[in-house]
Amino acid sequence: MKAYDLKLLSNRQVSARYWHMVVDASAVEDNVQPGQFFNIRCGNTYSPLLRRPFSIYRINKNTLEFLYLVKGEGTKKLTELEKGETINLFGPLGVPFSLEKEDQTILLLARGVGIATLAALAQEANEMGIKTVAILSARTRDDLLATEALHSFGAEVYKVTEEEGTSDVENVRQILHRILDTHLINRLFTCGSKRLSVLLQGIGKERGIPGQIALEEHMGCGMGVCYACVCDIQRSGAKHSVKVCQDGPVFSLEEVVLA
Amino acid sequence: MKAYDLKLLSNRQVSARYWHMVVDASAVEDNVQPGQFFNIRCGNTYSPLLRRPFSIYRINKNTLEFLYLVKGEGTKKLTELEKGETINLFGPLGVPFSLEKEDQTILLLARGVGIATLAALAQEANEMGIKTVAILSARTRDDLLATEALHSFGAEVYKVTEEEGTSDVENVRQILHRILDTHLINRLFTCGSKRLSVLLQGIGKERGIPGQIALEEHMGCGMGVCYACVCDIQRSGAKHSVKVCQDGPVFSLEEVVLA
Amino acid sequence: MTINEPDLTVDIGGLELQNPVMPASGAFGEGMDQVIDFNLLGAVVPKSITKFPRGGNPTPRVCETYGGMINSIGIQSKGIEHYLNETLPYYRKYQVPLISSISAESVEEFVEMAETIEAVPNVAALELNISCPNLKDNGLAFGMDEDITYELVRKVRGVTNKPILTKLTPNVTNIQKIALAAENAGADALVVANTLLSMAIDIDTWKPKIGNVMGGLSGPAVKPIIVRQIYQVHEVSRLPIIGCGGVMTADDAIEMLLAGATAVQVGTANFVTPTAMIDMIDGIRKYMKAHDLKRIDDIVGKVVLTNQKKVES
Amino acid sequence: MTINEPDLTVDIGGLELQNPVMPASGAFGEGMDQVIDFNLLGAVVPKSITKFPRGGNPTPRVCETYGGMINSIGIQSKGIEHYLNETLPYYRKYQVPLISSISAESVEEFVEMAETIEAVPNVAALELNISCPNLKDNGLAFGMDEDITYELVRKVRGVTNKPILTKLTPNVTNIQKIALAAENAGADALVVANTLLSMAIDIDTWKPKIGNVMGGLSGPAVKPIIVRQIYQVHEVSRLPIIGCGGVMTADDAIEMLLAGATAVQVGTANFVTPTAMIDMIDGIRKYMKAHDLKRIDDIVGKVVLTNQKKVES
Ligand SMILES: Cc1cc2nc3c(=O)[nH]c(=O)nc-3n(C[C@H](O)[C@H](O)[C@H](O)COP(=O)(O)OP(=O)(O)OC[C@H]3O[C@@H](n4cnc5c(N)ncnc54)[C@H](O)[C@@H]3O)c2cc1C
Ligand SMILES: Cc1cc2nc3c(=O)[nH]c(=O)nc-3n(C[C@H](O)[C@H](O)[C@H](O)COP(=O)(O)OP(=O)(O)OC[C@H]3O[C@@H](n4cnc5c(N)ncnc54)[C@H](O)[C@@H]3O)c2cc1C
Ligand SMILES: Cc1cc2nc3c(=O)[nH]c(=O)nc-3n(C[C@H](O)[C@H](O)[C@H](O)COP(=O)(O)O)c2cc1C
Ligand SMILES: Cc1cc2nc3c(=O)[nH]c(=O)nc-3n(C[C@H](O)[C@H](O)[C@H](O)COP(=O)(O)O)c2cc1C
Ligand code: FES
Ligand code: FES
Repeated sequence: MKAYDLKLLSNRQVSARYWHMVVDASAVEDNVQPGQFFNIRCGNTYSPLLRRPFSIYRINKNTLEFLYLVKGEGTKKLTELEKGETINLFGPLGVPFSLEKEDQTILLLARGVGIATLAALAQEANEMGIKTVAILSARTRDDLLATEALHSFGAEVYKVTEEEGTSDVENVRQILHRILDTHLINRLFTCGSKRLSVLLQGIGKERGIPGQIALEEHMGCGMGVCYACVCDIQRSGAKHSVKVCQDGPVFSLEEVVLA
Repeated sequence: MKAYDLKLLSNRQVSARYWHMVVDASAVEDNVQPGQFFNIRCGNTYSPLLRRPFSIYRINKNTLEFLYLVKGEGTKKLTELEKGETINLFGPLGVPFSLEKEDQTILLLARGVGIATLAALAQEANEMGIKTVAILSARTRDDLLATEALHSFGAEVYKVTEEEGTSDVENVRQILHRILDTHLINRLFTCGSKRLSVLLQGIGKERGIPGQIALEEHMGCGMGVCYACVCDIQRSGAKHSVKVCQDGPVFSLEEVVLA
Repeated sequence: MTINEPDLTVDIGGLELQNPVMPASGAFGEGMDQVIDFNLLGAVVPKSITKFPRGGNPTPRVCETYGGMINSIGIQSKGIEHYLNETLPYYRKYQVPLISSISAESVEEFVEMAETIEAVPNVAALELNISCPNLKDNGLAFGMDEDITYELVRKVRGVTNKPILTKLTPNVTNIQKIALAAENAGADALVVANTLLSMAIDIDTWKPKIGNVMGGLSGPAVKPIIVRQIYQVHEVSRLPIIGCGGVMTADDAIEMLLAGATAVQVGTANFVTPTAMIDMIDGIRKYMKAHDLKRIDDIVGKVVLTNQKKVES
Repeated sequence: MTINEPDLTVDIGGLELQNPVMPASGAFGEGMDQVIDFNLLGAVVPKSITKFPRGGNPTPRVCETYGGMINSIGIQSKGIEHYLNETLPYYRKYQVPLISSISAESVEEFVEMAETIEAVPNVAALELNISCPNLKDNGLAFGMDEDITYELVRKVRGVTNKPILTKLTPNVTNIQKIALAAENAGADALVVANTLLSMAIDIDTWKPKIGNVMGGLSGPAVKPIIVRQIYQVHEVSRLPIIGCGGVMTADDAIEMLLAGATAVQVGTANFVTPTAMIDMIDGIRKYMKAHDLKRIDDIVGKVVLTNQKKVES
């Protein structure tokens, strides 16, 4: 991990609420892996003061891509940055997803910006010859951004949205069971929705399929020193406090406490 | 006075330390006069928080011009604004210079940014058929910005600079006396230097020539409510506290206390 | 279809205001009448007045810090005579209530000034500025002491029937105690709060950026401290609170109302945006419509603490 | 031609530091060793430790305000056992002094912890965190009371020969009195100061932005308040002061030195710029060269007050 001043190669709006950003990452020394994130300085003033964490959306040879939802002051400032400008990214941070060579097929359940986080994993799975089945959930069809990217990684994609009235938990449960009944899924991955994570955690337990989840929490330092970003893990019968930025953001789906 | 959102028609560097800005002033309802100023918001964040006061450098039919020295955060932010962007100017504020129809020749003694303040006066004098003799003082020749503008107003211009070793008070005193000996000067005007103002105040008293001075002080409100910008005036034997933003920035040179 | 306009009126210790937005003393004055219509405000609050004329402090009297400004004006004042003869008559043309902020050097002087003003019909309420950092005493102010606050308010209460607003200082260990002292002594409302005693030094000249060395911090930087103090005072006192410190927008005003304020005072924002108070009143109205809120009371102190497991710090 | 490098060393109550820049407790930790070389710092200060393991407060534990951040972590801690067995041994590989910040629920617990740490050779000094806003008592802290501060420091003094740094809270009416209480009780240095108790409310959800309702404000917004407190403490106390609160750059550090600090602690800046402390040390060195200053002492408390006519406020 390191704070890098990287050149913005592109930063453009891709839907009503989402933007896509590409930076020149040739200076990044560390190996960047799916599930990890960068803590990004949005502008160069003290307003916003804190960095904002963003998952890596796509990892390429000399570039990194991020997909972000415009939410508040920080992400708004990000949209103001233009191609050619410099942006300060601190990372890569956190524990990545882990795939096993033996995995044949994995299932991704992503909602909203969680799609960005899981897209990088689908890319890696594809490179490892692992097949991906993905359920993407979003408010509108317009927000289902990474569909094409996922298709290009050979993923089988199911889409549900509020707009179409298909994104309720009950419907997702049925789709999940249908997939699990018809595919031999080795590993589950989820990101972006508490309700869907609870659902997947339950089904994973029922069916004995291990899973991983990428969590979000408000962060101070992003490097494990401030204890801002804690959550609870249930392990060997006891609750443990862990840090999302350092011990995560990827945790075992079985262990995470989704209270 | 009013806070106007005006369009920036031009904002460019004119020397190592100075910038020149032109705004579309067709929306400005009030009559703008030399010596008055606008309190300008530098950017649209709370950093800098307070507005910055700038004299009007040139008053044209539909535009206003400002000449500013890049000093600290506020003026630095100003330089970042680009043509076509909107800038918020509060004004016109303060009491202007006053010329009398009977005046035949006036003398301006300006130093640094004070040149900007007095340039608008030379313009008005020219329009009223009054001749201007100006002594301009600056650190470098590069900083003697309005010379051409003054020439175009028919002014007789004397220039002194540190660079050339001609700007010491003694030399300016000699130039002043030479001018006053050879011209019939009706009124003295000064801005931009405490030392030179003290000099001119003395000579004005000696020779019984009335004068006016434009003062600077750190401001809060710019509209006479906060009492940040006070200075002292000596009138009928007693000291009075006055507000630079409202009672000034132009004061009688005889009355101002230059302690 | 008639849209029900929300009701913005508030009651400050018996004083009915048409809306909860008024200027903070010292950051408002006659000069502003060219920029905003005073009749649209909840109230007008001229600069704190002292008994005798005062010259105020050396310049520079203001400087900037990140997201804030420090001021040390020193309550420059033309004295109460001038106030009675010039300032108050000027405001007679406006229909909104006028609140007189008074500042004094001793309890007795406060009482004397309150008595003088009691006789003036167009003063709707008194604001006791017991909170200006008093540099004579290393920044100490009357409002830093519970007992003095009690005594001062009690004695003023004895000579006036006008509502008494007590303006607290934020520079205290326990603002709840001071608030209760003022309440028990008979104050009708509390202004929370004045400026935070501060200092800035120019690292080129090594001089303080304020002529008087220290001064009071205001502006966006202080808002979270003031919101906390409003919340704390609202926890213990039944008096209406006027939030003051860093209110720049309608959103800031609403945050203070949620914390427990019934109204807000606006200072620094007037310098940044001369129409800030008017914009704020519009903004509050829009917010109430959007959230289907009928009265200001539907917001006051309504911060939601349920589901908030209070864990020891 | 050899350029005379300025001497950045400082003496903090007998503790010699190679430069005046160290981390603020709670905003620094082992994870940062990948970003900066700890051996370049004046000292290392791990997060405040408590006697027993503590879970800390509900999330969100941090939020932003204009130019600042509020935190209410709740001193999540693995307890002193873990500290002795894991944390301190980790730091053994560094040559710079380690300052142990301790936090406790009672005077006795402070004493007990100080005794335990007294026995550890690689702890160079103790920092008493008597200032964390203690929400059990509505934000009150040990450091808000002169007598408790005196008693606490006195008792700790009785059990340790290590330099005692007392970290004051800024949330007090009179920081000079608390500083003197600590000095008289035997403290060797004062950290001025901890965070300012604050609150922020989300006007969409009406919930506090901090899980624990209130928290401590840090960052650029608070600097002018802290500079003032450093100046005030320096006026009355002979102890070295470590300035803390809003130091983001070398310029901020120098401003605090001018006000009277001998060193600074850096918290929030580490989150914004992980290399902030190293940049700051370089910046101070450059400033000293540019101004031909030989030693840090040439800056400490050197704010220029002459020509500053002190007029009553
Ligand atoms: C590990 C991780 C990976 C993430 N990856 C992505 C991504 O790839 N794309 C994307 O659009 N978003 C992602 N997020 C969420 C993103 O960090 C927030 O949306 C962003 O910080 C909002 O900043 P803001 O200033 O626009 O919004 P505001 O709401 O104004 O932010 C205010 C404060 O709250 C914090 N905050 C707000 N929402 C969140 C959140 N969901 N998680 C953590 N902190 C939050 C901000 O960091 C900031 O400190 C990720 C979050 C985490 C923790
Ligand atoms: C009536 C008046 C007219 C002026 N006209 C011009 C002009 O035409 N061109 C020009 O270049 N400058 C002019 N100035 C000075 C100009 O206002 C300052 O240079 C400017 O405010 C500096 O801002 P900054 O943020 O760049 O500098 P900083 O030094 O960072 O400013 C910090 C603070 O100090 C105040 N300040 C600093 N210097 C001055 C000063 N000399 N006078 C008043 N406040 C100051 C700023 O307003 C700000 O609040 C005028 C000042 C006044 C009072
Ligand atoms: C320039 C200036 C002058 C002030 N003068 C007074 C005053 O005379 N009396 C008073 O009670 N408060 C005075 N204050 C404090 C304000 O009334 C208000 O409490 C403070 O500025 C915080 O509010 P703000 O952040 O909205 O500015 C003054 C503030 C400023 C900025
Ligand atoms: C996330 C966080 C955690 C903190 N934890 C502690 C702590 O455990 N003990 C302590 O004495 N101060 C703690 N502080 C306060 C800092 O040490 C410091 O006093 C404060 O942040 C002001 O400095 P800054 O503006 O440089 O951040 C913490 C601050 C932050 C931001
Ligand atoms: S954000 Fe600081 S520990 Fe995770
Ligand atoms: S700047 Fe406020 S009175 Fe002049």
